[in-house]
Amino acid sequence: MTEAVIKIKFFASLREQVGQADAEVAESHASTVIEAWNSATNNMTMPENTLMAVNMDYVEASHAVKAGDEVAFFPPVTGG
Amino acid sequence: MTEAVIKIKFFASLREQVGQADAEVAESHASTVIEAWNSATNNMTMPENTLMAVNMDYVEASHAVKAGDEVAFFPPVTGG
Amino acid sequence: MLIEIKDAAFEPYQRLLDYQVSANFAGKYGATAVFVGSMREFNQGDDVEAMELEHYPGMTEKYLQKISEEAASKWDILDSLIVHRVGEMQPNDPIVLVAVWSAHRAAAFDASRYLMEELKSRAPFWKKESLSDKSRWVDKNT
Amino acid sequence: MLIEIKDAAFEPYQRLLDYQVSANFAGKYGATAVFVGSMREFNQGDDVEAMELEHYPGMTEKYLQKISEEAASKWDILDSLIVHRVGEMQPNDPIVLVAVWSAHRAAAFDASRYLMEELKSRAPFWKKESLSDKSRWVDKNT
Repeated sequence: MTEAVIKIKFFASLREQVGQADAEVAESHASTVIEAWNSATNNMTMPENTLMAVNMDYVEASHAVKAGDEVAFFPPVTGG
Repeated sequence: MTEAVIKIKFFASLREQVGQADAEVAESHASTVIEAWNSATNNMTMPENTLMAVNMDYVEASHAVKAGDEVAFFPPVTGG
Repeated sequence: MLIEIKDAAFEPYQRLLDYQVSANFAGKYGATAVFVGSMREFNQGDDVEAMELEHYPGMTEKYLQKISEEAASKWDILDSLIVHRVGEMQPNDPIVLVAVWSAHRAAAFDASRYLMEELKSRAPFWKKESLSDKSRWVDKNT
Repeated sequence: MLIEIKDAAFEPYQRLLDYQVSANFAGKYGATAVFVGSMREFNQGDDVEAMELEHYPGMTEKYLQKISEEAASKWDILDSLIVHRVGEMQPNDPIVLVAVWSAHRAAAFDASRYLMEELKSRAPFWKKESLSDKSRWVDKNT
């Protein structure tokens, strides 16, 4: 069932450190953002200052996630 | 002797009120900016907020003037 | 209010001229405040030969729209434009254009600076610099 | 650092493009802050059909130079440009262009705003508006 997964994205230096740009986590493996990170990265330590977004809004690590959500992890932004 | 006069300039609304753009005042008739105004305008009352410059630098009404100086009177500036 | 993400070089002042024609607000504004950020050929003491700008498609547009709406609610402005480059770029290339139009200057000055500060802290863009011997991610905004 | 007084219409963004080519500082600046003041077709509730901008030749240039030097001493900027229109103008005509180039954005933002505020309070320019039935001097800056 494709609906039962959480989509994960990594950007920039974090994408390189994690070694993947995209991942999927079963809903049963993660009920919060930090649990989604742990599942997608095989419990890699999250770098300090990592930013997190759910469905393209900034959130905290304790934010709830559910199937169908897009969860993104990235380093501090440096545009402009 | 052209060297013995103070050159006077009026700008914008003040030029229209005074009725002249340029004037000359004999050095013997004015030792300060306000005396130059009084001599050039035949003792017209100076409008509030009038700005004064001697040789293109802002000054106060009590500033000294001498022959060869260019003394300017104008209303608040409105450029930009 | 317009947001554009460009994956090729753009000329900010030409873009402004074109935008002003299309926006059809001639005579309505007395103030235009513009900021252009461009790529320097040096950073942190090193020569930079090229740069790659990565972004998060979708979230980028969402946040640029969000900060544009915030600026429009905070200040009395007529319009705003944000153009941001992504992809491979060379020294001197424009990276970002922010422009704000208003009747009087204070709103345009305040809003344009707000847009830039918020863009720098919240819009998901990341710079990777190519030096002569290596590449590196820029790790914080200055 | 350049000061220009123009007695005919000018296009500020084209002037910026030309200036940047002549200034030969490509790749040295990361920030350009620009302000353009232009003539609105209304003021104080009235339609304005035309405007005359008088100035004090000599003192104008002296004060624009003075405030440009003050900005360069207060902030770490690479260059600045001020262009100001005088004479007869029509609604939507650009009146003033201020541009500041710097390595980082704070100096460009601060210096460009300083130049505009000082220009508005110290540079000897005066506006006279033509309405449909009369003309009037603008009596204070907003």
